Amino acid sequence: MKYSYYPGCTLKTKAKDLDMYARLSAKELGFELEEIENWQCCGGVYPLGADEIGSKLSSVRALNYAKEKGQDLVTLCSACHHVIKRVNDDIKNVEDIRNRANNYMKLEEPYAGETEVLHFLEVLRDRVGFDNLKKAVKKPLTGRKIAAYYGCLLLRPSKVLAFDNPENPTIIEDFIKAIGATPVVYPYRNECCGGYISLKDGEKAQNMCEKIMESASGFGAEMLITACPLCLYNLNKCGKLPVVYFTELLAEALGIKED
Amino acid sequence: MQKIVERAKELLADGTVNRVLGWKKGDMCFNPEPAFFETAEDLDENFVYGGFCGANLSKYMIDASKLEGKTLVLLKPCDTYSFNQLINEHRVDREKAYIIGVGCKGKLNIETIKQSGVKGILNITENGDMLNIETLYGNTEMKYSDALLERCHVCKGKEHKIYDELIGESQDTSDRERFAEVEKIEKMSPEEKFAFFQKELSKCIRCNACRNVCPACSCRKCVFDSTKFDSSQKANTDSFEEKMFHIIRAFHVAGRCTDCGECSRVCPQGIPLHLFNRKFIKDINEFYGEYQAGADVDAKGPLTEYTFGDCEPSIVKERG
Amino acid sequence: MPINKEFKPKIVAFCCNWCSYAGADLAGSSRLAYPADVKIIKVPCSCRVNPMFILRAFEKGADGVIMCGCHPGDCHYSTGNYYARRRMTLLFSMLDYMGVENGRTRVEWVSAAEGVKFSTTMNEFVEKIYSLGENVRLGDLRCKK
Amino acid sequence: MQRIGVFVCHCGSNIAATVDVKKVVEMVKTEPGVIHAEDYQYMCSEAGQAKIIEAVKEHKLNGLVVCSCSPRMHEATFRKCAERAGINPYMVEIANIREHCSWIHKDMDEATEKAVILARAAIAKVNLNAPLQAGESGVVKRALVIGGGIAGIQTALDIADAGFPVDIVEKEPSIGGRMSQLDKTFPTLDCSACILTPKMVEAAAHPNITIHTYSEVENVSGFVGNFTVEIRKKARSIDMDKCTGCGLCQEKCPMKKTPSEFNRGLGNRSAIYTPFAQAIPNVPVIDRNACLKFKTGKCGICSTVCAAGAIDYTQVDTMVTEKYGAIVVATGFDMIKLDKYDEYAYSQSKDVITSLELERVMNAAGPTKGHLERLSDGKAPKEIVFIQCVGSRCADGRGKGYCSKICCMYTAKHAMLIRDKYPDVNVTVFYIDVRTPGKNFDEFYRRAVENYGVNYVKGQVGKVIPQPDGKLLVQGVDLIDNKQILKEADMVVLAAAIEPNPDVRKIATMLTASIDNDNFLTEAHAKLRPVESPTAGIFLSGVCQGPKDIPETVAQAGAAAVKAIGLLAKDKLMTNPCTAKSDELLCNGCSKCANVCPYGAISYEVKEINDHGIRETRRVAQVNNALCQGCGACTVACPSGAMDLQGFSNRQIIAEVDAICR
Amino acid sequence: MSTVNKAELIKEISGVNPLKCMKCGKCSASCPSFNEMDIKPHQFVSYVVNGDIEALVNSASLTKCLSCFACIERCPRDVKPAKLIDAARQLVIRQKGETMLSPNEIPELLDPETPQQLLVSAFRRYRR
Repeated sequence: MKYSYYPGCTLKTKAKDLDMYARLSAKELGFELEEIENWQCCGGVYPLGADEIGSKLSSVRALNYAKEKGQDLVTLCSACHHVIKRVNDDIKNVEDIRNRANNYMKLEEPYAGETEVLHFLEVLRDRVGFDNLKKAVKKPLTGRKIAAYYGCLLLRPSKVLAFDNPENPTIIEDFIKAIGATPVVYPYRNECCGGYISLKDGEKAQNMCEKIMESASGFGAEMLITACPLCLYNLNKCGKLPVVYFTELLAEALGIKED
Repeated sequence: MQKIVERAKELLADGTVNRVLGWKKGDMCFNPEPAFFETAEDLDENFVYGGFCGANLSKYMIDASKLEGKTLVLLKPCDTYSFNQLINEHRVDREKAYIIGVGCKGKLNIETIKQSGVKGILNITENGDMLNIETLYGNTEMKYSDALLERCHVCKGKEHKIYDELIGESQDTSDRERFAEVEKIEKMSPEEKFAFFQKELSKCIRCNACRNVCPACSCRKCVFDSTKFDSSQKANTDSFEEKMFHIIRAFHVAGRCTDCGECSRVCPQGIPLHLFNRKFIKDINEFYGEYQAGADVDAKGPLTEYTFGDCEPSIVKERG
Repeated sequence: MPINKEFKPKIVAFCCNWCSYAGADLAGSSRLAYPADVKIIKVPCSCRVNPMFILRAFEKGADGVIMCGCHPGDCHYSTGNYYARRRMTLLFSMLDYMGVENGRTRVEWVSAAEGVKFSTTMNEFVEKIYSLGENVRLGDLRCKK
Repeated sequence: MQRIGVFVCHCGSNIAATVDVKKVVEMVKTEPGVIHAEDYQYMCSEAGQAKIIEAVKEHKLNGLVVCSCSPRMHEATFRKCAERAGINPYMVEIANIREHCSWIHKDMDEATEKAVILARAAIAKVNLNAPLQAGESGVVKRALVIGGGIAGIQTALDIADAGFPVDIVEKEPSIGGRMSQLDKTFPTLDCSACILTPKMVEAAAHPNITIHTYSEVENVSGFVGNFTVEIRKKARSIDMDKCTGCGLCQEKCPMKKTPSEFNRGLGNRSAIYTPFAQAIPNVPVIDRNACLKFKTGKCGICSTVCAAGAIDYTQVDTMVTEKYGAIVVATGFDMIKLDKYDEYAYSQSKDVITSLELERVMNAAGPTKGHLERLSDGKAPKEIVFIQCVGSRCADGRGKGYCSKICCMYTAKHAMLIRDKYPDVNVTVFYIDVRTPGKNFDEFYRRAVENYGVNYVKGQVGKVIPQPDGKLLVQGVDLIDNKQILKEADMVVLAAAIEPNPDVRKIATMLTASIDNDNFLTEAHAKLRPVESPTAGIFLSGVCQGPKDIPETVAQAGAAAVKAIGLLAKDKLMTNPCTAKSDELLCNGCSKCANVCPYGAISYEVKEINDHGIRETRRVAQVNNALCQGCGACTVACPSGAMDLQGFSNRQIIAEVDAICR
Repeated sequence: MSTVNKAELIKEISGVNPLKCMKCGKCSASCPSFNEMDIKPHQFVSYVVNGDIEALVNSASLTKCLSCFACIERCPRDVKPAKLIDAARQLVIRQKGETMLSPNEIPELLDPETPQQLLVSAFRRYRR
């Protein structure tokens, strides 16, 4: 099975681990991530105004690339996933945006939202299956108490993202179970880490991350995992518990992480 | 075509069906007509299926549903919408039909060919994407796609909506905006609109071909022939009558018309009658949400449904 | 537009029995005048009005046709006016499409308590018909001697 | 050919001052069919009517046109007059030359001309009138009540007291419904069981009431006055005649781990059970999904211990078919599922409960024996937060668009009861609006605030955050203070929206009763016929029609009963003769008419039609005159013109149009 | 541009119908930046309805909203307050060309771990 893969800017730089372990694990699990040629930055945030079009085009290009290859589009970074998934939804459902985007793109066949956008976690859950993942695990992380940190971008708005229950998600907990560890459920796992505010108001972001960390450790977590480089950055600054990308633990459990 | 004949013969032979509803050769290559076949010989001799078999056979199934045993009916993708609509209205019996969905790559319009200046046509054969035309004055050729019926340019798709089996490949031939013609008229001034329809409808000779071919116009007795509305058929004395006739006809099939285009195809005067039906379809789509008659066998239909928030009739004025 | 003094329009008003006909009665008992050109036909419900009646009126020389019913939501038969609303919307749109002036047709929801609305509506409508003049586009000229 | 008489009324000077009545008489005399025309001062007077009767006799008239005031005024008068004169009342038409003519026009010529035209239209119509006969149909003197909650019980009692037999069909093993689950009731705070149980007993003992519990309506046919209903009595596995209700079987049953429906899953029950102690009938049922005997074939303890020998594992569902004249729907409500409201941590914490669950917690017969305690650790709470409008007034697709109406009041009740019994417990209520329209309702709510110190905060809660120590951190907003609030609570109570019982859609379909998008049954008229369904003979009782509290439910139950009694008291139903009629020769059988009929009056029959000598079997529409109300929607939906409305036929209306446009 | 037009523009950019709001406050109850905001999430709606756009665009709340979508997710009326504040931010950027972040400021805000994502999203949020 081959997927078109959109890594995004951060995965090429600060979040190389997130990317590398994902590719390695994918191979181990029997699917392949084919990086889209000449992908452009998704913009980091979903374009704000209902009338904006230009900033959505890079997503449309990636989506159309996958469509032409006849593949589903897999993302890894929460922000890229959020932006691309929402743009795809716009193209599918909002005629005006679809028409205007296609006017710019001048494609042979107009793009109308045909591509399915999947987060890597969704591939694990819906395509590979957590049961199969469990079977593939060579070094189960038995006894480790791990808390999932979802953040905002994967879950909300749930009508579009349709990723998991926005207020009580379970996908990463199920993932943690599949790799043999014990998931720690805590109420702040879908609260905001502060996001971009940390650039100019680090203190505010720190306060928010502390609440998250406190709650997680209060419920007995030893570490946090996440899918988002910005969340990881903000949480790490707070420093209470270690935070790693979920792909790193995946690779570890699959026995392919080099020490 | 041979595949269809072979399969039809098989189904006749094993008793699955008692007859076949298809097309038989006409006196010219371009006017095959709907016909029932009951024997293998008849099929071998007279059956034809080709680019000129535009006729929608659904309506003939109303009568066939009353006959003994099953009828094998050949339906093109767009015909299946009509057939579904007839099931919806209990006019045909699904159990009495064995449906072979036949492939369709668009059907031909002899008028288009003639209008391109070809005269004295003797025979037309299909050759891939081209048509070879033999005429009294020698041979010529024309692109298949240039000779399509209007309805094929706004093809509803290559999928059969109902069938028992499929034979042959279909193709979506749409290459025009379905409502472009309607929009063009909508943009005219009232005077231009009036002049346009006056001109078109004055050609009407009230031959009733449109009514007779229409799969939605399947009433046992047409209101124009009944005394219920005091609107019995009269000879047309001025264009007014034709306006009434065509508005009423279009209204009667509004929400039920699948846009099969048969009315325009058969009109001997070449009146674009589909412009009436399509206007209603466009309005229904705009006012009440996308609706395609015949796409869903169980649909209630836009004129027998409502929502609390429907637009008011004054929208016509507001829209200008 | 110059108003033709000779022109006496024929205007047919279909009124449902439960709301609009009663609204017209109220206009009457409140002495709220409107032109005599309007003639009312009582129907049980606006959903009884067949588009063919409206076309028939035009055929026979009517210059305007108005239909009145209960307000949506208040239909005596619960749902009749909803169907009527769809039917009339489509019919009017078609007439407009064919170049018949859209001011010649109108739907108004008038309750039994809206005598004033009935009267104002009729005054407006008649004025509109005067401004449009004689209906030539959809009339059978033989009927209009 | 009609022989028509035209009678022009002066109405004193009301008409005659503006309309030249003499001229009208002259002008209409030449109209086709008119044999006689005259005018008179007051046509509606005895003398005027005598003139009409005389003229009918003298000129052998068979049709009348009265030019007078509005038909809404005197149509009935003139129809009766026609009847006295020996002609069919439906051969009368009124030309309204007062309200629609003389009263609104000043110019005599203009008004006279219009009066003539209106008279001509009426004459043209009468020319096509046909005598119509109001039909009659019988009434089965028995009522069915679907649902055995307080609404159904009250309706049944009222009908039964009026002397008519009533059957109650209840799908649960006992009647009692939602009210039996409540602890106290507002605004008087009586104990719910204390006021409900006597009614249940009364219903069970009433000679006119038959109760079918553990039963469901399976099929309904027929029409007003004459419904045939099939009722499925589910296998109870107990012989109701033998059981003494001693309760030993429940005590000895080894399978005690099934969540109790009655306690909203907060406690357990045995596989053989009565839902609650005061159940009527006091006969248990065996839950075959939970019973060891049914699952494995082994056990049978209940049978062994039953001294009466009432246990019968071989029982099967039985069907009862009964005829009814009237049907009352009283299917009630349930709370919505809260699976889409996880921000309130309902599924994450045991200490977040719904208000109905709190009722069970506060009830002495409930899972905590009436002690207010946290369900997670049994500790007494010190801080309780109530959250209003959970799933009510939502337009986001998660909840319901409507206001559930009862929550403001029951929350005030809960808050007050808690503060009364446990003064050391703090109670905070987050609300959007407090809605208290009802007798003594606002006073009740104010008492909660003023006398009991309940802390009402205007604002909503964004999230309930379970803490590692088991507390619940409530993050809300106080819109008056414009502050975000973080409050530590021990318990959170959610006022979940109520929704109609999900079974009601199936029942509405069987009854052809209309139902809205929220699954509430639609009333015949929002203002004037609030307890009747548009489908004749179907009445609505309680929350199935819209959210209601107990007093309102009981009032509506009584109203529905009166409507049903009014129907059952009649021996014959007169049917409106102006009904739709289908011409079988023209009918296509396409169902368009049935699609628009609001009364389910049109059915289809496959029958042999003799079409001008050709015999053919086909599907044709049949109008049930008892159900048809004569709106005419079907006549326009009919593509072939087969469907027509008697008294307002296509030809009649067209004749009027023609006469006006002439 | 008149205030009425600005209000209309905000509605257009955001695609939000503020009249759907029933003033329940769930947005403000959910907002993680509530305390930093001068105009609170539930008030955005009234400012737009009343046409007080000037106050809205000058509000500190513009940069305090984290776009965490909690208010959008939980709003029972589908009003989406965050979209209104986004629209106001757009209005400022588009009409006044104002930015709230200058590239000159950047170097001192950086640390070795700063991910690209942070810079990209901050730039998109603070300026165009």
